[in-house]
Amino acid sequence: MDTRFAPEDIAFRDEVAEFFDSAYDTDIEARLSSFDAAVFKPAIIEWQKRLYERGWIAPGWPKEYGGTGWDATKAFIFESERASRGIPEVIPFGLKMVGPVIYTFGSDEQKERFLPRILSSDEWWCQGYSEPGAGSDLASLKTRAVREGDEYVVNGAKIWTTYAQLADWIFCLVRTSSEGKKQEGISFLLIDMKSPGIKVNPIVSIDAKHSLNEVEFNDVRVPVANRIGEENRGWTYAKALLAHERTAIAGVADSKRGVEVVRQYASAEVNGGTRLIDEPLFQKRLSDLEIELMALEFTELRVLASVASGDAPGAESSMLKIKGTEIQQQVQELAMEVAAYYQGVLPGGPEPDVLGNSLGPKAFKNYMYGRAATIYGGSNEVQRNIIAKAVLGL
Amino acid sequence: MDTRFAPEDIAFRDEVAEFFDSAYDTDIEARLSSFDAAVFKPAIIEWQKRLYERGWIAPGWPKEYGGTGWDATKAFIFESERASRGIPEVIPFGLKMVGPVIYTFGSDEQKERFLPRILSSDEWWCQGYSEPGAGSDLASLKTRAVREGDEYVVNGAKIWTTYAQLADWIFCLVRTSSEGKKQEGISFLLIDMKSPGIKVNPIVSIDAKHSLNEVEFNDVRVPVANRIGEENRGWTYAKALLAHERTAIAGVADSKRGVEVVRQYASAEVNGGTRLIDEPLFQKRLSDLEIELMALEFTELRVLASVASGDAPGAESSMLKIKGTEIQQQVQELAMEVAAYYQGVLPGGPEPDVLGNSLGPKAFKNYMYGRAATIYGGSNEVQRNIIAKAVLGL
Amino acid sequence: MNFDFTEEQVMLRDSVARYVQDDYDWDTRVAIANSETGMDLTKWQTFAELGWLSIPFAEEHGGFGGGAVDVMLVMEELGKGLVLEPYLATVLLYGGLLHKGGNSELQAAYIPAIIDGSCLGAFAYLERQSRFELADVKTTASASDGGYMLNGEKVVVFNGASADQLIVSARTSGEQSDEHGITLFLLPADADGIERVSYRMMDGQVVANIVLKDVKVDAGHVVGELDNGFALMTAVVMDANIALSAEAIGIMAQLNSKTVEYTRTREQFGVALGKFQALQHRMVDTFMSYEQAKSLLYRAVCALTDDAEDEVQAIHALRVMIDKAGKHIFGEAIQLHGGMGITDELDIGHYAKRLMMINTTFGNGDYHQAKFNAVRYN
Amino acid sequence: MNFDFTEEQVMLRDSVARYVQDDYDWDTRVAIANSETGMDLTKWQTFAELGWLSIPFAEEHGGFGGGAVDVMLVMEELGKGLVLEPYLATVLLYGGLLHKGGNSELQAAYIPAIIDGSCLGAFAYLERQSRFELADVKTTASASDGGYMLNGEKVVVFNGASADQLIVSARTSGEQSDEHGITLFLLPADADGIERVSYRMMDGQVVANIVLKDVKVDAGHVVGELDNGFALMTAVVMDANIALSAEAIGIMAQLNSKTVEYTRTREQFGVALGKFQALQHRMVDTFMSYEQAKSLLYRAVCALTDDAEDEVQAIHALRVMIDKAGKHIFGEAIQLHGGMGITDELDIGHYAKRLMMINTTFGNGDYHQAKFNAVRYN
Repeated sequence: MDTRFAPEDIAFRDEVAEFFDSAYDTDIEARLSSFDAAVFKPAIIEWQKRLYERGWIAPGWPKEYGGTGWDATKAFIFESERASRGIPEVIPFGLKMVGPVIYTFGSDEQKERFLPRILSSDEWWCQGYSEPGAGSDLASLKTRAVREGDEYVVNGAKIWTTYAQLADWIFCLVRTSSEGKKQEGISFLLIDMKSPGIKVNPIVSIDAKHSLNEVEFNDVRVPVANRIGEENRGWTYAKALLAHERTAIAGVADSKRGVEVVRQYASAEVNGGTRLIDEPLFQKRLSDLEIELMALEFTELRVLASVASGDAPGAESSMLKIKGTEIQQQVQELAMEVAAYYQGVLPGGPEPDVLGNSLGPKAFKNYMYGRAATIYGGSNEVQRNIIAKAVLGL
Repeated sequence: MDTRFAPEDIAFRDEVAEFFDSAYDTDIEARLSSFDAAVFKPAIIEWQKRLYERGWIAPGWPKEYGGTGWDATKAFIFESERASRGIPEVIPFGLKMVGPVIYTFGSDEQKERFLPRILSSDEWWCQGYSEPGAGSDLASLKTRAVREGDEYVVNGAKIWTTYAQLADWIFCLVRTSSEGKKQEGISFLLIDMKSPGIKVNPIVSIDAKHSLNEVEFNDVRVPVANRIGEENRGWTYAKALLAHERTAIAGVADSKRGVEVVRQYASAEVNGGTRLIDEPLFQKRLSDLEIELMALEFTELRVLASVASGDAPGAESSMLKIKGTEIQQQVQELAMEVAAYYQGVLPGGPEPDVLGNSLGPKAFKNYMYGRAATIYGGSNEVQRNIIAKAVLGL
Repeated sequence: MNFDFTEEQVMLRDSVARYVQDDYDWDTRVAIANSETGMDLTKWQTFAELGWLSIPFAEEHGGFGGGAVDVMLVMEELGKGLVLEPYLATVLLYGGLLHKGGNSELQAAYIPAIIDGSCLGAFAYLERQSRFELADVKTTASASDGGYMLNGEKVVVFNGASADQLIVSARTSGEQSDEHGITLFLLPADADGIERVSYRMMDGQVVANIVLKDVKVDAGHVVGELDNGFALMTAVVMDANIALSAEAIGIMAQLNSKTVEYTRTREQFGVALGKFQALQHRMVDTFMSYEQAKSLLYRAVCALTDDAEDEVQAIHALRVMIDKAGKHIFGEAIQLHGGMGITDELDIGHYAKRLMMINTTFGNGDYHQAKFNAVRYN
Repeated sequence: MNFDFTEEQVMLRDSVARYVQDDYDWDTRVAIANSETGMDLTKWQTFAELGWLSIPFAEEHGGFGGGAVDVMLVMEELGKGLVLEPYLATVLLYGGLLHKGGNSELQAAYIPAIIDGSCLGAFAYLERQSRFELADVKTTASASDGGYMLNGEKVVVFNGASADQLIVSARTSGEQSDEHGITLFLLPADADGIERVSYRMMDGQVVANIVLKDVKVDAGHVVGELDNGFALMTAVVMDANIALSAEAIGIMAQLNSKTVEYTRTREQFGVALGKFQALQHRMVDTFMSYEQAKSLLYRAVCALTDDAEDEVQAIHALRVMIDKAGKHIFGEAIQLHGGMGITDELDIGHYAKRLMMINTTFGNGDYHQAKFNAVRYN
């Protein structure tokens, strides 16, 4: 048992730090944090291209497909260095979701067609899993794909699709058969968002912003060549991806950064002559959280180490998802407490110097949108069901 | 809306206080807190007789049967004055459980035979509801009573019977028919503990003491005249009693006393020069609890007020049971925290002056036996089911 | 000892409840929240006609002479509808200060205009640095020409954008955080030297930052005593804490019943959500949180009415519980509504946001718990 | 970075696990707990033969030269069996002080007797008034005849009743709570002037209060430096905190798996308890509590092994989590076992009691959280 970094790890850390410090400049930082898609979309692509050119866009991918081939330690170091600077994660739909499905289950043609443009961020992906009315019961999906010659004709609707309005492609679970269990008869399709018959309806979310959408499919024609793997086996491919997604969702490094921001503001915030960071009740709240986070960091490392030694991420990833999102929400809540009256200020209101506060709108946005974390990616209730069954055998 | 005491209530409070201050002397106090049944049983009877002679043994009973006829305010005052002095509650099995069943559903002969001796504490009662293997599923009981002429022949076993080893009588739910739903076919019997065929097997509980028992019935003959009400209707009588029991179980006044004891000890306990009562983390723990208790006190008053105005104690009593027992356990836990190392000292060990502490063994006993409160009287899980169904309509 | 309401109180409650149900439905509320001022003056006029604006004031000024119970009942029902009009700011804060502290000329001159709905008011107490400490006041009022000259800045002033009249806390002596030396001044919101920057908060209300530059106030417009404004504002804020808690209770009732209703009808895995035992038990817990919070509301109202010695403790305890129960209840409401819970379209998120604003107004849970601890254990 | 154990460590762990399973079954454990001394010396001798008593000591004294990982593995498995023999008191506290602070003569004279099982030891640090503060020492040691004379009282001394040798903290200078001025003394438990009152604790162990009246100790029996005993005892207690936490982790593992197993077989309302979703979710939560606590155990062990700068924080954090997770886990274990959970007969309650004793030893959760906060935020 040893958590010390080897000398080559330390050298790697320095290399990563150096890259981030120069590549993540104040210009890109400002554009990335804009609320305007016309500003942040090109900024995201530009930032991801910098990572791509450095060869670091896909730490989780195998080397042969353009991944880094890092071990768990290096991946951990990279994440820590990224998050500690407040650098946002890459948009996950291509790089963390559909990419691994394509290189694991896709045909050679699909790999050749799609993987390079995912890596280079030249194509923006979104995810079509959830459906109106289905909620956490993913497998009950009703969007139907009927085979006609070399094409499927797709009809139905997907919901909660993040950034569908910006995407070039969508990966979808669709029903190709209604026989057998509901998990059977599902296929995994890659669909061009420019296809006729696709309509994107915006959903304004609780943070008063538009990032979610409903995507309607009306007689959308999709080449059979865009199906991943076999017909009616899509659930299997999706499940492999879900465990992967849940591991990524723990967000330990980002929560650590969030705690750091809370600490900074709480050190500046004064109430009746006492700094907030010195208030015992605040300290308790903060250390309750920090201690859970210290634990979760090692829980994640333990899971990663076991994955690295060959185990597939199993039901343990459900734990990372539950604890990770709960802690994340608590960090966001604490930022709201620090912001006090200003927690209610909406993003896009007066500038901080006029307002008297810069934490408020940021805290509001993170907190509000963060409510979704315990709901999406398989709600935390569903994750608890998974653990009860798969780990506890109940 | 008014919670002030009227002048006659204040006079009543003084009267109660005066009685308790003189009747509850140090001699009876010491004997009541003994761990030895040979000491505490006569002490309990003696103490209850003092209440009886004062006319205050049965505040909840109607006047015609020997009750006090108090309104909710007077009952509240009486409870507060009792608990604030650390005076134990009366043994509930006769006075709070079977008594109300007898005066509500019993025959005139039964009322005449049993009620006076319950009031005078000349007969000690215990409760035969739970059965080995049945747990919270009370209605699944298997103890069977077969009619033979003017008698029932009872066979089976009851468990968790508090003080069965001290009791003269037991009230039992027994199965008299196996037709229909399991709630049907149950009868309510009063059984003399001296009947041939009754065997009491002690159960040592987690506090290392013997108060619980298993009671076996082997061909025990019970006169039909000892059945309450109709055959096969026992569940109805028992249910009425259960709601009553749950209201009584909230124990607000006793929890307030418990908090007071915690405060006293925490004011004397010093850690590194700081009194425990001044430690911010301890204060938070204590005030979390006190605030919940302040609320529960009014929740109970609200329920009592609605009962007084004619509503039967319904599913709200389940809430009093859940919150009351949860808070009670938290008070007991806090006492353990205050006792620190001494929390582990067993009752009956060295005297406090030798030991260095007087809180330890008391805290241990209360805490340990207190674990049962969320389990008995219908477990808190069952109470939550009741509220979900009866109050929320789920 | 009883928890009954008088016939008059029941009528008042039912009148507000009926109005909210019939004339303040969700679409109406959304339209008001999206309007420039975040309120509807015609609604306000109706409130006046229904007599709600007169409740806490003395009969000699045309008031209803109501007490804490009446205010509680009104606020609870307004909370159920997420009513946006500035009852707290105008009637309870601005009006409360005049009622409790104004001299008879000020009362006679300004209270009737509150009651008839012609004057909106605001209380400007918060400053950039003051967080939850009412005594942390840097705005100055210096004697000048037999009156005073005010300089400084107030932030997040509820109803600050629409108010016709302001009461402003300013320092007439003492150091930044001294309780002594604070004086309250009544002045028109369009007085010379006042600049307002307004912005909308998450709960739909429009607030303002107010900069005061050499603003003149004459000596007759001091509300309460010179240098002793702190006690007056504390008293009014303590009352407001109960009123805000009542509003929160109304909101929690809505969140709980809407969530139970949603899970009763919404199916997943072929079963209504409300049939899942794990969710049932969680909804029982939110039900109990609501009942416990309501009990402390009653306790605080009774303590205030009875002038009980534990009044201050009861109010701090109430605010601690409102914070705790509120977070518990809106957290579960959003979670159990799933994806729908995080849309702007559904009312759930808006109820949550109003609870969050309440929980930060006049101190959050930690603040009130620290005060409770200080009073009780020190 | 890896979480693997060496082959040697795996063998050690398996050896303890096998012993506990085969030779320390529940009936055996109950009999030992009910015996007068609350331990079994023949078992202890087996521990010696298996080499467990030698683990933390240097090879030059016949030790195994093991580290924190080895101790963790042993304690975790001992915890699973609720083993009563005084490993903590003799090997980790008494032995730990000698190992870390004894001069070479003392080490050579006393460590071999620990390793071969012939000497039981105890560390007498606690006093009536000291609660969790190691520096709160009123027992005095005054210079006398080239040695020292000890007077005072120590309470709740683990293994105090059976120990052959004691190490006692006493004040050689300074005031009651000063860290400076504390000296540790090694002395036979039957020295003249020592009186012991022994009593049994809830977890079955027999402890003692020890009164010292003019007890003579020669100068060569000072462990560590004169007046500087505090740093030494703190270092040993910090190690012991990790070891106790490992024991707690073993206990929690047992409680969780026994509870899951019970609910899988026990039926109510015609269904296995484990099929009720509300209970399933609660057992998932206890599972996660266990995993989180285990992670902090690993973190603290790694910090200790690596001599990391956040070692002290990691240990305090660990103890906070052990307290929290422990209460959560044993609380649910008792509750889900229903009536059976509150019997003395079932093992569940005994696991709970040992966790409770651990949670109060060297500071409870609040104590460690206050220390954590002080280190981290001040």
